[in-house]
Amino acid sequence: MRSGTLDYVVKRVAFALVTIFIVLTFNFVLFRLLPGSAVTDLSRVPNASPALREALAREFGLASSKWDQYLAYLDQLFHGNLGVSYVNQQPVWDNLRTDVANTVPMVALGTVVAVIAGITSGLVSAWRRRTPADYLLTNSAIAFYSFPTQWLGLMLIVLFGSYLPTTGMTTPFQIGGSFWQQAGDELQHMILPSLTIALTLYGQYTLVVRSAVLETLGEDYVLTARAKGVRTRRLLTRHVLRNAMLPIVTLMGLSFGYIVGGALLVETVFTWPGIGLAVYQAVLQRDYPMLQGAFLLLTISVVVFNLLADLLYARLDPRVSG
Amino acid sequence: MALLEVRDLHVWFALPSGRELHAVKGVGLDVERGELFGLIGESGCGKTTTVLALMGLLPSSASVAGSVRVDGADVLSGGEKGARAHRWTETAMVFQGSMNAFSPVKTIGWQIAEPMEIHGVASRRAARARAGELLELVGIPAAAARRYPHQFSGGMRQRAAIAMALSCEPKLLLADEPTTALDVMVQAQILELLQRLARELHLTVVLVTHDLPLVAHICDRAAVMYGGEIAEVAAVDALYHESRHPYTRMLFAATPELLGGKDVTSIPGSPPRLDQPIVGCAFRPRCDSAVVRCATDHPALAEVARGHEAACHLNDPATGVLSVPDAGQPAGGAG
Amino acid sequence: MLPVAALDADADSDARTGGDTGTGASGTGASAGARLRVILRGHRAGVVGAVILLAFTVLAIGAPWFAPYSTTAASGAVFAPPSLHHLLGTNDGGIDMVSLLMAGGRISMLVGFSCAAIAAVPGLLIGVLSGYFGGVVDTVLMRVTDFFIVLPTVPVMIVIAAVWGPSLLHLIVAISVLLWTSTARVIRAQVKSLRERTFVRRARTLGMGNTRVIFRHIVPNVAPLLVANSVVALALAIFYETALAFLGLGDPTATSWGTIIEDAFLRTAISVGAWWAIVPPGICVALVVIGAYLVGQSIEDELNPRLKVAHFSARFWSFRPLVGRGSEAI
Amino acid sequence: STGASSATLLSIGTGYQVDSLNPFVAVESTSLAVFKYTYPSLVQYSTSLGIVGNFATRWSHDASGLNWTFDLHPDAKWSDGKPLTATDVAWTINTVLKYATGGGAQMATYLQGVKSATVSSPTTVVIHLSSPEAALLANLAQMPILPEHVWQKYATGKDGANLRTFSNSPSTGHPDVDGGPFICISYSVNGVSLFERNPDYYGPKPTISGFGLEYFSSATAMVSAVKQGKVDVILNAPPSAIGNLKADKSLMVDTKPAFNESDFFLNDYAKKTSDRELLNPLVHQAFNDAIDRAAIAKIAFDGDAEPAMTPIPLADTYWHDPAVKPPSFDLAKANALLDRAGYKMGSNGVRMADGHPMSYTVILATDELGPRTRAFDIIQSDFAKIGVQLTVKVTDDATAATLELAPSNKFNLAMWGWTPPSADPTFMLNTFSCKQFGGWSETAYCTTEYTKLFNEQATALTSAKRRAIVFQMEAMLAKTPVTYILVYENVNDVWNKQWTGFGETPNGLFSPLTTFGITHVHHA
Amino acid sequence: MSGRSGMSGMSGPILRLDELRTYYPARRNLVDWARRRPRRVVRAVDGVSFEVHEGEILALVGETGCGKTSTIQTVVGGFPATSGRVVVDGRDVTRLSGRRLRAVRRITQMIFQDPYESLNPRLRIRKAVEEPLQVHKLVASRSERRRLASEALERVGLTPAELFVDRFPHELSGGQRQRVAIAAALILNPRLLLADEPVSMLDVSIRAGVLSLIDGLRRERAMAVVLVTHDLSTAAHYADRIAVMYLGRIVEEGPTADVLRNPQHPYTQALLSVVPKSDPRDRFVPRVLEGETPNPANVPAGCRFHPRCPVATAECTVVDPALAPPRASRAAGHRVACILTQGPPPVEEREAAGANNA
Ligand SMILES: Nc1ncnc2c1ncn2[C@@H]1O[C@H](COP(=O)(O)OP(=O)(O)OP(=O)(O)O)[C@@H](O)[C@H]1O
Ligand SMILES: Nc1ncnc2c1ncn2[C@@H]1O[C@H](COP(=O)(O)OP(=O)(O)OP(=O)(O)O)[C@@H](O)[C@H]1O
Ligand SMILES: [Mg+2]
Ligand SMILES: [Mg+2]
Repeated sequence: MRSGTLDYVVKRVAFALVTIFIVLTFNFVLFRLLPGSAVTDLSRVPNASPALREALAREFGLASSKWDQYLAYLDQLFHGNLGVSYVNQQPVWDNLRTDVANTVPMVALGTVVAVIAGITSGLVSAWRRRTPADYLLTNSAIAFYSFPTQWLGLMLIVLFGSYLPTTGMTTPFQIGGSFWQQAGDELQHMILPSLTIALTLYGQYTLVVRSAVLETLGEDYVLTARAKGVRTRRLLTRHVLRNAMLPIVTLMGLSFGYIVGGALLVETVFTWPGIGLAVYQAVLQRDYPMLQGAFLLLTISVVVFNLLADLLYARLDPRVSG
Repeated sequence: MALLEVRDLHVWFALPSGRELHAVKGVGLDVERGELFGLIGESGCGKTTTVLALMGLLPSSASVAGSVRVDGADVLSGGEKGARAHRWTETAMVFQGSMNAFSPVKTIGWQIAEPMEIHGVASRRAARARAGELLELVGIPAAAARRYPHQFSGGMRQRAAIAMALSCEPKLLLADEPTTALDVMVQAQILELLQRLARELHLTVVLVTHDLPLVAHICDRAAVMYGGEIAEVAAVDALYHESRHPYTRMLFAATPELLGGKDVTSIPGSPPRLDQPIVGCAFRPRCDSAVVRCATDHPALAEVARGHEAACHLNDPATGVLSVPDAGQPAGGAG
Repeated sequence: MLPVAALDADADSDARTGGDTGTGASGTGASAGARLRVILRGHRAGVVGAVILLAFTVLAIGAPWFAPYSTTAASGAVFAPPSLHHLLGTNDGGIDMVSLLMAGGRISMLVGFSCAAIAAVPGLLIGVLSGYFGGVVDTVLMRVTDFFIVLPTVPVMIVIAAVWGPSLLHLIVAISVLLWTSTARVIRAQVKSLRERTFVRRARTLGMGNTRVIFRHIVPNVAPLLVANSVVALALAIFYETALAFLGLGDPTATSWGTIIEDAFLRTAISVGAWWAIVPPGICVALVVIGAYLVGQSIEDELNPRLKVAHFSARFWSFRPLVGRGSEAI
Repeated sequence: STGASSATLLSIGTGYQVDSLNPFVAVESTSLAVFKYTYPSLVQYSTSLGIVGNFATRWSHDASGLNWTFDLHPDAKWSDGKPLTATDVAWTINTVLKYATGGGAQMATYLQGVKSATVSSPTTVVIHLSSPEAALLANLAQMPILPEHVWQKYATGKDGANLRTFSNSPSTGHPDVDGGPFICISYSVNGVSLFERNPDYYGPKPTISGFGLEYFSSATAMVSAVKQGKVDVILNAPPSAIGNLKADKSLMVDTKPAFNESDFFLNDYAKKTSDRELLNPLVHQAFNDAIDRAAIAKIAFDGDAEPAMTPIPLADTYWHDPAVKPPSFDLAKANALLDRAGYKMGSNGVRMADGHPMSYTVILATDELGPRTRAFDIIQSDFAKIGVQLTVKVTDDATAATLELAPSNKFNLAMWGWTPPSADPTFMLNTFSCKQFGGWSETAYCTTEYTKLFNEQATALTSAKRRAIVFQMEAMLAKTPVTYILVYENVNDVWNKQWTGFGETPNGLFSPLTTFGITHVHHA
Repeated sequence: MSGRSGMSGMSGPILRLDELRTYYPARRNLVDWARRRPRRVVRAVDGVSFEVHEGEILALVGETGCGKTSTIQTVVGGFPATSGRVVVDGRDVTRLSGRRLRAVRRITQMIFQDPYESLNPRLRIRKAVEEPLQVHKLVASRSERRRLASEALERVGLTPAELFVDRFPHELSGGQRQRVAIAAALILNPRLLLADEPVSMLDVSIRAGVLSLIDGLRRERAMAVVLVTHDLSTAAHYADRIAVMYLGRIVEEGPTADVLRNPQHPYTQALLSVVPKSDPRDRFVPRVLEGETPNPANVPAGCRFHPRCPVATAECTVVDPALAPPRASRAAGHRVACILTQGPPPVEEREAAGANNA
């Protein structure tokens, strides 16, 4: 690794770490500044006496000073402990683990589809600039970009609800079945939620890719490549796309935060038992430890993805290494 | 038969407003094998457009008419696809902003080897080896092939661009202001290189520049362009000493000399707008010796001496006046 | 002496100023109106966008006067399909959808405009300070901005809205808090390049103070960019408002397009087939977002003329045989 | 949509999660219903809301009413084959009591007045009370009996906190140790939980092989699912979908008055320092007359509710006093009452009380906002006509609770709702007793007379006598109302007509009251 | 063209640089930081001294990156001087601040290379020209400001001014823009004009117009001009004196004719040899220097030119020569920084030079 690259990597990683630390603190502050403090919410316990509430408050460590709580919180986090859900008294991490496992394939499928479709159509519409194909692709991208995610999901239910499953991850009461049957079933359930994510992202990605490609098409090295006799396909992929990938990678890294938000809405619409739905439930139930844990997880994953995007950028762009 | 034969070349650009910009207006050129040919003119007069048209490299908004023959083969009539077959194997090009002529994410070696691979001139392996040799040829160590463009200085990039242009052993090399962005000393290095290569490889070179002295010393013949047209074509010596077009003459007069000590006078006004039709001679508004006829008649390029053509009514005996002051021996010379 | 009406026709000056030299209307003689017409012609999409935005703004402002029915009392049957009386039918409470959409637009546009306006302040401030002063100021401000950028927007808004409880004000603040980052970044980049532009350097060597340079030379030059970003922020705010409302974090006492979608969703408009209760609010949001996008994009295209050239595209130059002229020249 | 193996599997869609499988933790009514089906309880309700046996076959008490003896099913077994006996009953009761202020607090509410439990034989358990408790059986009907051999290791320490940390959910391949008609074999909060028939169940064997509960985060999806036959039953269909569902020939829509009620209430705290006009009985009556309950039921609740008055819901037929009727909506009368109270109408149309305008903020908790905000709109416009200006403040539940529940008591008016946990009137009546100040009393209503009656009914030994006292209390609350019960909501359970044999209750057909809801369901 | 510097020598120089140094801090990477290497610097200007007198044009020429821009930017305060003195009209601006500094700034004006960039695209021409007056709060009344602006525009050949004042920069050609920039610089009646490659972005055909304008103005108002250019022909044609810069230093300086006809420094000689001549018949034997443009972050020891010098000796690698009169030139003020050519001229030549000077 050249010293420039090392420089860059160390800086990016350090920044990611600092960001995560700030996120941790922000997270703590945000949740300790809530009105209707966590203690009052223990009034969920019917007929609770003040003594009991106090006991519970002690159990959740809410009685000590904020600073001690903060240290305890960091200590707990350091040991991988995100606290205990108010609602089901289970460690937040245990609750979230399955949720994350459910969310990842659905979101990943949608994102991958969106990336592939977005890059293709962005590339094609930039290359076919000012032709009917461009107008079609660009306008549909703008439309998909502008539809509210949850609304788009609902529309898909309207359109495809009778052909494809619209709720949950599996056919509820199908017991047994081979692994492949189950996988096929899960994939079927995944189609609509993933499609919703894919479509919203598709719009955004197409527009981003289109403008990145347009900008690249104006670069002199494209003219050079054309002068060299490079054919269309190679020119578009090796020269144009390869360079346009630089802004695209950065923007896609940034769009991870957007994906997380979209996943939340999509999971609510399709009752996909993932982390988004968990956040939704936690909001409804004021399950602050869950909300806090999920929020932390989401934020850190966004930071990590941005970091990965940055590192990928460094790999793609030799100029980074100075 | 000349290596490059251009006949009545026109290029129009469709503007967003719906209008058309007539950037090249009936240019005709003959460049002989092994010749170093210069194309001079002010900014915006259509030099780049002309050389791009020679390779069919125009943007989609352009439409072209006329014929371009390289080594007898028609480049333009087959459209982009037809033109592509001639690119780099017959005609190669060195661009002005060599800084940007290389993709920043690929190594120099890769980019030099690419045309050899895609034209089937050499296998991938051979192409890489050849890329190193080419770099050596232009005075860069072969090992530098593994480096990226941003790790090269401007001069090195320009040399690499030349190496890249030579990769498929083209017959014709088009160099569009190859030294404009460079420092004087580096410019001298590059010019020396071009001259050497032309000599050693029997290359035919078309050198586009707005720098008169440069053409004077590198090229054998040169064409002066004005407003999308050729104003004058001649051997460089004739251009300077027996110029038959006021524009050429005024252009020389506007160029300071290191030790000449002549008066330097600028050409008043600015070049014509090419998106509007021009009646008469395009240079008339700025010309110091325009006559009445210039306002109405468009002067055609005509032979005024052996191997010397000019598009000026003053050369026409019918105009009656033929007193072209010689820029080479300025009347009010150095004080 | 240069002729008065001289006008550069060279490609260089085109690229630099993003001007439309060659279109003929930018000359001295051209009136402002003609110039505007030329600009508008190059930005048809932007004009369409502006018209959409304007129309929705007018409808929002005029809602109390234009709305045909009350938005709190039933004026028809539950989920009555579109008819002459109710052009878009009624919702689950028998309330006229057209009236509801207009009232909803009022709140949604209010949220949009407020958020865009609020977010423009830190966006401009941080962008200008960071870009102009650079150094430590830049580092600190940009780290702060980066931090806000990596925060996942919707979850943060959820948390903030959940923390403070649902109200329009909280919603606006929650959305604005995260909306300024892209503006700040874009403006910073622009200011950074402006700062190195010769006319700014010239102003500084003239002895002009920083404040004056910023207000006279920097801000006017980033203003179009700020407008472009704010228009997009407006759309995003409306977009986020629907998301928060959908999650039950909107202001339940203020009808917005978001709460209309939420209501329709909660109250099963879809499963009973009442598409008219759920499709139109989504379309409204989409139209505003599209309008804003088109306007923003047009402004940016105008500012970034690099997009005007493409050295390569699916369409190629055309070969035009010369009719009647042949090769008589030469 | 389901394979052959699930032919007798009943799929149920619900909009409420099973929040936990641990009875010390769970609060959602879906969870409590699950416990009814997976754990034994001594007694339970019948679908007509009478108390019938469950694990207990017979019960009796001595003359003092302080010692109750329960005879239990013999030869009962837990699902892991271990014997299910009186020891488990006594252990559960004694453990809950031991940790009543710690981990057992939640279950302790079912053991009001209970002192201890003793085992007199493997099939006999005796429960000892400290004072007579009229609601004992109703309370016991809600209390799940847990397997001692599974739970005892969590009943440790000073506060029994571990009782709450045990997740009690089946891990793959290891079903829960259950003793009710069904065994939980898989569990997912936001997904599907599956329950299988318990072959060793002591009572009448379920007719279905099992059931599944699917959680829907969207009512839309839930309604679509039942329409498309993806689930057999949906619980609590939203009112707006009822018309459409009824039109579907394959579906049965069962609309029944439920225990749920929506209310509008004021702060009656006697020692409050501001807005004391709200303590004026004339105001209480005027407000009562100015609420258009019929309009609220029709418009806000889409007609899927009944106008209400007494806090004991209509569905609770035995305890609901039919004589206490909602007043007729009468703005003139309300205006007259306020005039009589001396609160003059100001020029701006708002009455002045003790020098300040009668202008109040109404606190609205966010849960189930839709109908309630519409109800507020109606009340607001009517109150404007009697010179009372209302504005709304929406808060989340926790904040609303903080504001409304004594001792903070920082509000004037509020809207919320109740769902009584059982058919016993104690819970609802209790919310108006003086000793609930600081507990469940929202209004801080407190009269010695009422409290006396409350104590009397709580210890009444015959239900007839108790009923008379309860009716007296309902009438009393109606006379100077501080809580205006607006409507009793309906419950709309929907099922596919290929099924029949559901046992419905006012809590719906999947309720914590009884095991008869779905145990005997079969194909039509 | 020689003989134009007749006005110098009457009073003190209007601009005097005295061992001026301008260093830019170089970015330090992590490895350097970890190894505690000292922060490196870019020695863009590394000990430059020269004088410019009233009515004189001094051309500053040299390769790209040799520090021309940095030098004049330091004079106008664009960059802080690291050491040395910048004396304008007898006052050292590196020690001035506040009002006194502004007074000096007022008489020092600058023209930038890029006419397309030097005007704010959103300001009308009038505003751009008036701006210096406003900044220095020289004229209170608006009408007076307008009058001065029109006057300045007409002075640079934009007549009638009314046709230009209300236009935006993009409505002007490059040459016109550069004239506007000059007008804006002239409105303060500067005594020193610093022009950083004022015509290199302009077309050959109109360069002469702008340069003649500057030339005319300095004659008419005895303005001193520092003309930065990389085009030796331009320098030859317009400057009274030429200073050749190499890697942050002036390596040769003297009257134009002397430097051109009798270059002493090997670098100057090489530089002159590569300038192509318009006449194809002129002898053109470029003596092209090998190697890359040098890097001011890494200045070689000894004579900074020695690595590229065709005639360098062993001594050159250790001795860093100062400017001194060359042995082989009798011209006054001709100085060179090369140990191989320095040295006192023969006595008779010195006398001749002295006589010439008087
Ligand atoms: N893609 C294009 N679309 C429209 N007009 C164009 C395009 N490219 C060039 N032109 C116009 O065509 C004319 C000739 O341009 P060209 O680039 O060939 O000039 P040039 O002589 O190479 O100038 P320079 O010295 O500035 O490179 C100019 O007026 C220019 O504005
Ligand atoms: N702000 C800066 N920070 C760091 N280094 C700089 C800065 N400005 C200039 N330099 C460096 O200082 C050296 C001298 O630059 P300067 O611009 O003065 O040269 P120049 O002679 O004007 O060159 P050119 O002919 O290209 O304009 C160069 O190596 C340049 O890279
Ligand atoms: Mg060109
Ligand atoms: Mg410079």
